[in-house]
Amino acid sequence: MPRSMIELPYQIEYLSILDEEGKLDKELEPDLSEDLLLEMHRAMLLSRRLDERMLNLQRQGRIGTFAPVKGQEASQIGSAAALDESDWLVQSYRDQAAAVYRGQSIESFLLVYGGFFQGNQLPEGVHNLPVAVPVGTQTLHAAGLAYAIKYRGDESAVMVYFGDGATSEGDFHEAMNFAGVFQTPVVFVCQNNQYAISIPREHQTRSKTLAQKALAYGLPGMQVDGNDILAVYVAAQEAVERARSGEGATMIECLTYRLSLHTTADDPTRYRSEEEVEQWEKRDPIPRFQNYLQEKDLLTDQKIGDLEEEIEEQIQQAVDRAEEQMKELEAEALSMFDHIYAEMPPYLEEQRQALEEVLAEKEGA
Amino acid sequence: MPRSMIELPYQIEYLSILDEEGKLDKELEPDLSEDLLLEMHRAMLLSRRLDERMLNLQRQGRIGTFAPVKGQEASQIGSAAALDESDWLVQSYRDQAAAVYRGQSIESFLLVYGGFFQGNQLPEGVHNLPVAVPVGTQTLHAAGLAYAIKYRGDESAVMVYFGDGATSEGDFHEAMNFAGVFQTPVVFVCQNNQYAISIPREHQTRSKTLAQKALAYGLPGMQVDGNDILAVYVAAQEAVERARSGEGATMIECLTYRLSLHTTADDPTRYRSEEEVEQWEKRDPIPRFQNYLQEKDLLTDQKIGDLEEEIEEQIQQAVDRAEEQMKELEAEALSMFDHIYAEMPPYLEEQRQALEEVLAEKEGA
Amino acid sequence: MPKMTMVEALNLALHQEMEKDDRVIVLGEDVAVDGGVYRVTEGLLEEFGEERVIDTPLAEASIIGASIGMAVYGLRPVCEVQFSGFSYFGMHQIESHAARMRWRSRGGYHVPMVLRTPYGAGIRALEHHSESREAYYAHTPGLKMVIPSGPRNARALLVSAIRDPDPVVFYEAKAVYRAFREEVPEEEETFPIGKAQVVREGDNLTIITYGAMLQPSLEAADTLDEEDGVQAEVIDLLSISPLDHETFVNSVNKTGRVVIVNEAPRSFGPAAEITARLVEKSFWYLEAPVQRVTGYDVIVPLFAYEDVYLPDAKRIVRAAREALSA
Amino acid sequence: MPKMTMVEALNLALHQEMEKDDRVIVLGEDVAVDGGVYRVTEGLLEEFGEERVIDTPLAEASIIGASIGMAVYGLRPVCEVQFSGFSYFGMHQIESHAARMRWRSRGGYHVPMVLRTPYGAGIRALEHHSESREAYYAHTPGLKMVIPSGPRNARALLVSAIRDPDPVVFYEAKAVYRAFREEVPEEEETFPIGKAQVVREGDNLTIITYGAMLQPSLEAADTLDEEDGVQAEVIDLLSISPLDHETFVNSVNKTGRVVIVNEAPRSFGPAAEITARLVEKSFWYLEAPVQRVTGYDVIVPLFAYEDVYLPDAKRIVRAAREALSA
Ligand SMILES: Cc1ncc(C[n+]2csc(CCOP(=O)(O)OP(=O)(O)O)c2C)c(N)n1
Ligand SMILES: Cc1ncc(C[n+]2csc(CCOP(=O)(O)OP(=O)(O)O)c2C)c(N)n1
Ligand SMILES: [Mg+2]
Ligand SMILES: [Mg+2]
Repeated sequence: MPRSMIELPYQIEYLSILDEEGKLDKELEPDLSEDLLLEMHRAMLLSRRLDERMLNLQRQGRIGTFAPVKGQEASQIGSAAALDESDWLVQSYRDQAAAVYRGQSIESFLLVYGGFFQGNQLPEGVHNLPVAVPVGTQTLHAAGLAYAIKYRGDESAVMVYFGDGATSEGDFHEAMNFAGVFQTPVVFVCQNNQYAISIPREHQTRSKTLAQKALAYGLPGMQVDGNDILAVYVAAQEAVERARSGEGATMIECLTYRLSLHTTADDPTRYRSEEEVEQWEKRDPIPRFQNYLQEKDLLTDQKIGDLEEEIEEQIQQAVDRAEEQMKELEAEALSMFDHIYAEMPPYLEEQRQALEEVLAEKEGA
Repeated sequence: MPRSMIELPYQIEYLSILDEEGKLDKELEPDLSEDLLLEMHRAMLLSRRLDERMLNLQRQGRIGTFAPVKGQEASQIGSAAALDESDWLVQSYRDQAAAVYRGQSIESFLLVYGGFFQGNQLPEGVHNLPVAVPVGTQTLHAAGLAYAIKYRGDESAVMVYFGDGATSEGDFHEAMNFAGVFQTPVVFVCQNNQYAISIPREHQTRSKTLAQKALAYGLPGMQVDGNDILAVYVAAQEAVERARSGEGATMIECLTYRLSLHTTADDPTRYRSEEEVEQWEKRDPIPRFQNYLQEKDLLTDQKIGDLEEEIEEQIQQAVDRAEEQMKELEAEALSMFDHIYAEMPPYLEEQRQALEEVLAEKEGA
Repeated sequence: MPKMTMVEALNLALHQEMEKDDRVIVLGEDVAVDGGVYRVTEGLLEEFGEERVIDTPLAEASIIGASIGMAVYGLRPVCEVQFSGFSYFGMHQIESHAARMRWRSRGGYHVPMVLRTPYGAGIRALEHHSESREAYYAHTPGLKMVIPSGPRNARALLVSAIRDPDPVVFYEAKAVYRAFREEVPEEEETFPIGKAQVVREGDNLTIITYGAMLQPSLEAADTLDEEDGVQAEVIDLLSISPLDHETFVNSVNKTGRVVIVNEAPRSFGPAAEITARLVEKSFWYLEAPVQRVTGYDVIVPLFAYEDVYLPDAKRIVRAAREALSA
Repeated sequence: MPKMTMVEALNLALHQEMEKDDRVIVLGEDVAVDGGVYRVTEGLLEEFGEERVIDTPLAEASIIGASIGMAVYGLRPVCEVQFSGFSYFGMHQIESHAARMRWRSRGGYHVPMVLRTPYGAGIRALEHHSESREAYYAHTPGLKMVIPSGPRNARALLVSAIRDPDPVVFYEAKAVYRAFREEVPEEEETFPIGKAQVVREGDNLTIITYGAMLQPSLEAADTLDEEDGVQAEVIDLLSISPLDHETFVNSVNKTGRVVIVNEAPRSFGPAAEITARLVEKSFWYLEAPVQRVTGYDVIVPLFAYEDVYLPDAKRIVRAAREALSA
């Protein structure tokens, strides 16, 4: 075949179930339990309110910089909901919605963003990795974790989150390739929220979709409406199944939008228009899903009102606990020497003592 | 379109013109001048003989480790021949065939592999970058060079060589993406010689072709018979044209084979079978092209014999010159302090003087 | 002379150099439309266009690696890595190529690039946003490593770095970015790379420091003056590599007592090299052990404890008294 | 006891640890089918299978990054980077994650991985195959950095490194790989990480060194004995971090004179930290300036001049005489 086209094993699929007008594709509608539907709804709402509260706290100087989830709740909760407890979630810095859904406490995030590393201690049995800030790096941990799971003959899957920007990093490439070669049970979930700080998706890469990057690794890739929690759930569920059954890795691109700031240090008006944001506000994943649940008679305005109150209370309690803990922890600066190594080497012990003296002197003064 | 396939802008093409049986696809046969055809033939033969000679020198301990080209001559010469002098070649450590074709001297390579960095000095006007050993890294230099060319409004193209193994490195990914986003005039030429040291191509990545990796960056990718110099030339020529005319980057995967050792430190019998090597010997690019030229009456056995002698003589002279230079350079150890910076900082000057004393003492002893 | 923050002064340097020399181009994440997350590159896009002020994909190795290619072609790329904590993504490009291209090509090509990157703690940031790893670069032959301490020298050094024919890693102290203003002349100023500066004279003790640590060092010098009647000479290194030992050796040969202050972790850090040079050059003048006041050998804590982590005037004074009492 | 090269001794350690503990797995480029380019992993594939002895794609960041993930899941990956000159490709994974996971998770996860990698000059190799950049790793909190000097301690230290609960960068001197044989017991031996060893006793001078530089240091000690009647104490650090200053401080407090030998470039290199510790701990015992005998601050030359570049017994003797004459 002197000059011919080569056929590739995969094509890139697009999936949407509940569209932004609220139109439902009945044939694709997943059969989910009432409990799960309401749990997902609650988790999205909790994340939204937590964002708002944290923004407030940040503006008052009570916590530092953080990255709001707003707009991406469906991408996170829809995908995380496809995981079992024994599966692993490898998160980045904008994934509080999923992390809390998977069992991390709200106050742990408040502590971390309040400047206390103590918040990063995970509860027993929660198989999340702590927040990875360096973009894209966590994809490799996921690939390795998944290799270990496979080696152990365990049946868990690993899900890893990253952004549109992260697909440009070499680590993403290497992780996809590693997962492809060793057919490890990873689900690569790209939250394509259209921006990497100020850089729009189109400027991040010339490829038409991010999902098609999977083709470079001989892996299946799928693009879904990331503001449609049903579509996200279905895609994630399929990918998790693939992973658990030994068929290897999948990449899912969730088309979504960051409705808020990149972080609290960011001013998005410098790089995007109000109109664009308004367009995407109409696609907000929460009202869309809420309407769906109301039409299914699973939610009423009254129930939503109660839920909002309950969530407010939950957050308030977490804030109170966190602030109390922060006050207590203030005096624990010496803990910066903990957990550098399993055992403290002598030179560190010396430095720790030196700091102890400095602190004692300050206290004395 | 709730669940649907996404159409991608590019597909992956395969190209072959003169196949391993010597069958020529007349329709695709490029119209090349007699001079160019003979020049390409000579360059391939020169490289083959140089390989043999260097292997000899290495076995005698007269030079150190190097990486033979054998088997990949068509991939290198076919692609390099598509470049003009004003274009740039960014090479790796197995690209002597192309580098010499583009004007680097044989003795410069002998010097480098003889342990003398002085060999890396390029002749005026030769737009090659020196050998880059760290796999894949050079692809980024090519992307940046090409950006600069575009910025300057110059019409040159940049061609960068790398192996099948190199496609696994993050740098390759980042370079392709950079070139895609900025539509820089680069031709990415992958010499897929089926192995990265002992790792076979199939174990390097799960993708069916390497060429399809271009899809991840929204770039055209093409797979060619890399032992068919006509196919390589045509593909390269098209890609160089694309580059020069502002249409951006292309990736070409040359399917070829390393007929010799990875480097002189390698024992390929540990990881591949004799049968496999024999299979590929039948596809040797040189006899194939030689037959083509003979059928075109551009070469005769007599002419080939003369050419072989001429090449032997050329190599011999280079070896003589190189060995002479090495002898002279032996006393120039202090030159290790040169070219670290444009101007030698005082602390280095001090170290240089210290070494001078040490050397003087040794001489004295 | 207008009074400027370090951010404004760096911005001025970039504006002026880009105006003067069309080989100078700026690239990095969010440097164009957004003007850089610290606004150091603000306004450059508007003035010089997107071909010269380039928002790159999110990939540090490519920012650095592509800059090397650009520099080889004759441009003078000033690339930004958004935080120094992410510069290790391109460490292989820096070590293997930026630092070696001149050497490898025997002077045929060179890499006049500047890698600008904010470093250091003190601004209540996230993990990876507070490190000081200048020692990695200072230990790498073929690189220069510069760390200004204030608006005026930042501007002058950035101009010099851009004009330098060799690759310069240029650390910008986040803690200094907007901490204070200084008069910065509109007219061009440069400052030689590889030269330190005596910023306060004194006969009793030498404090050697740089970057964000200059301010607490000066504060400590004031305290020592007021409370101990001790005159500390304070040396601002400005260049970490080449390291100008002549300047600090001269000082120590006069004072005999020395405190070195850096916020990087202590072990295998900059203060070690400074100590070693002093031992080589000033051994017979040293009247007391050299005191290192540095970051501890721990991960820089999240911000609740960063003030405790960072060397401050108190710790410097303490160390000075130690040196003086020996 | 069989006499082994360092390659064989390392291979023995891997075999035995893999037999004992199924958490131990080996990964890297060409480590399985090929047995490693230096054959350190030879025979492991045959014995333990391809799930435990993994030929990876050609990508160092992924070798290191995936190892981190494996370690978090409870495995004990021993990954190989084919040459230390290519380990910077994964510097961000090392600095940002391997070194921090324990800290970040407050002990919830840890990364008991070993990064094995051949380092150093002396074997007529290509560019990037002769560097010594242990200072990068030693300067990074959360990492351990180990460099054995011969077959027996290489085996013992590798076993200790594999069992260590924290990430260990394990440099293997190419120049020592097959340079000589030593008796290595079949029975298990370990050696504590963070401990140095006095390998030759002496009262007049201390030579502090490690890795491939131990041999020329011992040679120099012999020369000093024969030609000068000087008894040099030679200390083999074995661990660069944690650095066992107690051992060398004790020695220097006895001898008062010291030569430090490392093949890394001088500036900001290991000898600087050793000097600084001595200044802190042994200042009043030092009778002469500390002498650093190191690689020069240049790119390691291609092999024609590598013997000139590398510290050798002559240069060490020279420096020792300098120290003794002060
Ligand atoms: C390696 C690295 N480079 C730069 C940064 C600074 N930074 C933080 S977030 C971000 C943009 C990430 O974009 P994307 O991957 O799309 O995720 P998003 O923030 O949109 O969720 C950048 C550049 C970083 N954290 N890590
Ligand atoms: C970054 C890096 N890692 C490892 C090596 C050691 N090494 C040299 S060549 C090679 C294999 C390269 O394979 P490929 O890219 O297919 O090129 P080929 O040698 O087949 O031409 C390896 C692993 C290197 N030079 N650079
Ligand atoms: Mg994004
Ligand atoms: Mg290959």
